Amino acid sequence: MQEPEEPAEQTQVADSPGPRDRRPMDSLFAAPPMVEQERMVEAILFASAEPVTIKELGERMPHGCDPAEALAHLRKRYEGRGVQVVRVGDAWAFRTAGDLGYLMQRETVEVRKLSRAAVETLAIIAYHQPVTRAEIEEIRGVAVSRGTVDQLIEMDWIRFGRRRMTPGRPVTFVVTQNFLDHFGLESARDLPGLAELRAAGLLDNRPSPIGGPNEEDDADALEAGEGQSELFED
Amino acid sequence: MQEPEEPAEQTQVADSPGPRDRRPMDSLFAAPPMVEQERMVEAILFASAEPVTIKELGERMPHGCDPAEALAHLRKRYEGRGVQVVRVGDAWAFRTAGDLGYLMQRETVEVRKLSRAAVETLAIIAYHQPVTRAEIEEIRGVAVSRGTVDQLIEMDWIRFGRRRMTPGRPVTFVVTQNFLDHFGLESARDLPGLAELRAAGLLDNRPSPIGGPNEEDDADALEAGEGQSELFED
Amino acid sequence: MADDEPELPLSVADRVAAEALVVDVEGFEGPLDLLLNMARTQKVDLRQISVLELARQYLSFVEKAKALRIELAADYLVMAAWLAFLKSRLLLPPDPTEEGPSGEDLAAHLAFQLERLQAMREAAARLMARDRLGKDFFARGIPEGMERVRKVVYTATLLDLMQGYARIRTKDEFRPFVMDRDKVFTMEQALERMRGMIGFAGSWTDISSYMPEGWTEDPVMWRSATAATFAASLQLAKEGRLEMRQAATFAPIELRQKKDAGQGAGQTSGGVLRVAPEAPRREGQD
Repeated sequence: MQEPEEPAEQTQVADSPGPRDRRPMDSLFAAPPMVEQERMVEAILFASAEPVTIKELGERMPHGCDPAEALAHLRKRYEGRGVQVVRVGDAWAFRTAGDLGYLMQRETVEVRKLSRAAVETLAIIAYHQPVTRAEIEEIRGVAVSRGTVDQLIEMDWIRFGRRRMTPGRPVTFVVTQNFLDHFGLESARDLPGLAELRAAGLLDNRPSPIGGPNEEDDADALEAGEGQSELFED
Repeated sequence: MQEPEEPAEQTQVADSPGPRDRRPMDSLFAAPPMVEQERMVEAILFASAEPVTIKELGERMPHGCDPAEALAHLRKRYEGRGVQVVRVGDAWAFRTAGDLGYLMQRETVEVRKLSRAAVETLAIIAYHQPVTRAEIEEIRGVAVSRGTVDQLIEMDWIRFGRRRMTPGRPVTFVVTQNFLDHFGLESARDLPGLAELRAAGLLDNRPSPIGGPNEEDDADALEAGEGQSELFED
Repeated sequence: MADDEPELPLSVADRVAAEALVVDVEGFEGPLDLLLNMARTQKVDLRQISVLELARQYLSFVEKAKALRIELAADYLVMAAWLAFLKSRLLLPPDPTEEGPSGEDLAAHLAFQLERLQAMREAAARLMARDRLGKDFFARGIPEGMERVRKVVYTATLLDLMQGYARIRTKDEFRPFVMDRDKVFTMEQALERMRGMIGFAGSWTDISSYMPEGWTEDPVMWRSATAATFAASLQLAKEGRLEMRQAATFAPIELRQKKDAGQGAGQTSGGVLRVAPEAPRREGQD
């Protein structure tokens, strides 16, 4: 019985060329033609159930490729087709066209029904992100249960964002790429009615004039004014 | 990422009309245009967790559709694309185009030191080329495993030289240009002799009890000089 | 129940609503939720609701709940107190000497909170009504996962190569470094050897005749054997087994068995060591 860490000799596989060897282009040569790059992006996006970022595409494609341009071509090619190239945050994925959902009953994934508290909390996080727990509670006027947040995190719809630079450095919540994917949103900017809500001032975290029922949140609320606007900075 | 959401509980979402309600065509009406049928097949094949038969396609598409024809169109459309509509048994599925398979592989490169057996074999070939396997074994005093030679060939550090014009016409090994490049040598003749190694402090300076390995080495070098010239002929 | 509210005549619908509230207090997610629900009964844009009216509604709700001995959570009561305060602010003419926000400011903020909560609920509903992944649109059913290919790259340096070659060509000398013991004659070995031989040394003999065979050619071995033999001699002299003498500096050292040796430890002091006073140990050192 030999140790598995036996010398290189035996372990070396000699009978199949490494995958790289089949790669048609070498980095020394010019990048593949755009049509070919488009095929590559097509293959990669098709293969993955998860959205893939431009960066990831670039890492997987031969050197010198322009995944962004190839993607733009691909997107155009699939316009109006049964599957679409959709943007999910800063990533891309193939998804079936929304109007054909009725054909896919068999594939329907049953989504756990969320409680009203969870749905509202999710919406508040999406529209006000990054948002602290205290801010969520101020908006809903009721304490947010631990279970609600846990459930949303577990579903990978929300995650922790940066800490707020206010006393106590409270943690903030933001929505995830998976959230965008699930709801077919290109970005959090595309949330339905976001512009109207902002125009109506309903996304402002207006500080309560002293003595409001939620005074403990004032500190946060003041600073939170930036709210969703932060989203547009980065 | 759908998996985590699907847990038991009471599930089915209630907040939108049942999928059937959105079915645009009723069996009473004419079948959708072929382009539309093609979209349907595209979406179904894409979303299905396993290959789909024509029969299943027919069952899922509106009444009056011709899934076989739609599939034929779709196949044609994907010809030469990054993904292909392929037949799996009597069913159909999307698959990555064969030539792009390498994109689906993520390589983890692990750098390992060449085994001692391989280093020694390589060294003998470099110093004595062209050299037969029997000669290598004689010099090393142990049998040379097939794996070692294969490994060195695969690394493109050695290759077959001319056959020796002796009984059995044994094949010889020589080092490659790639070998010279890797080790930064102009030619195999530039390999230092033992005396030089010792002078450079690269070897233990202990005197040898039996004879001088140095002289022996020089003799080799002399004899090898002529052998190695073969390297540059072809 | 609603009829003991003379100053605020309620419509039938309002009364039904109010009753429903009392019965169904558990169904509300806190005071703000309840207030929002009450505000809706005003059937106006939330921006135009009468906060005063709302405060009255809420306070009467709390009164009724108390009358019905329904336990209200603390925050319902905190809200009631705050609304009572707000109501007084709104009803009394503003006192110019008083600090702090006016009743109108407070009322406006409450209206804002209600409007915002309402907006978030609508947004949530719109969100949940969107086409959703796995329900209305779908990801690839047979994802082709990334295959992990482990590629091992072997490497060697020129030094490895040369050392490898040297290893073969100098197979006999090339070995891992260990302390060389084969040219060392230990004192234990010397003692053992001399214990066996000393019994036969009746007369003075040169110490060199006790040197082990084969250890006199190689200078390294010779040095080691000499030192060990000399040290062993000293040990035996100390034990009273032999006598040593040296005629002069650098003169040969001679040994002989001590006559009454072998009588055990009691004799230790009987050992005789006669040496020249100056540097006797030179012999052994070298």
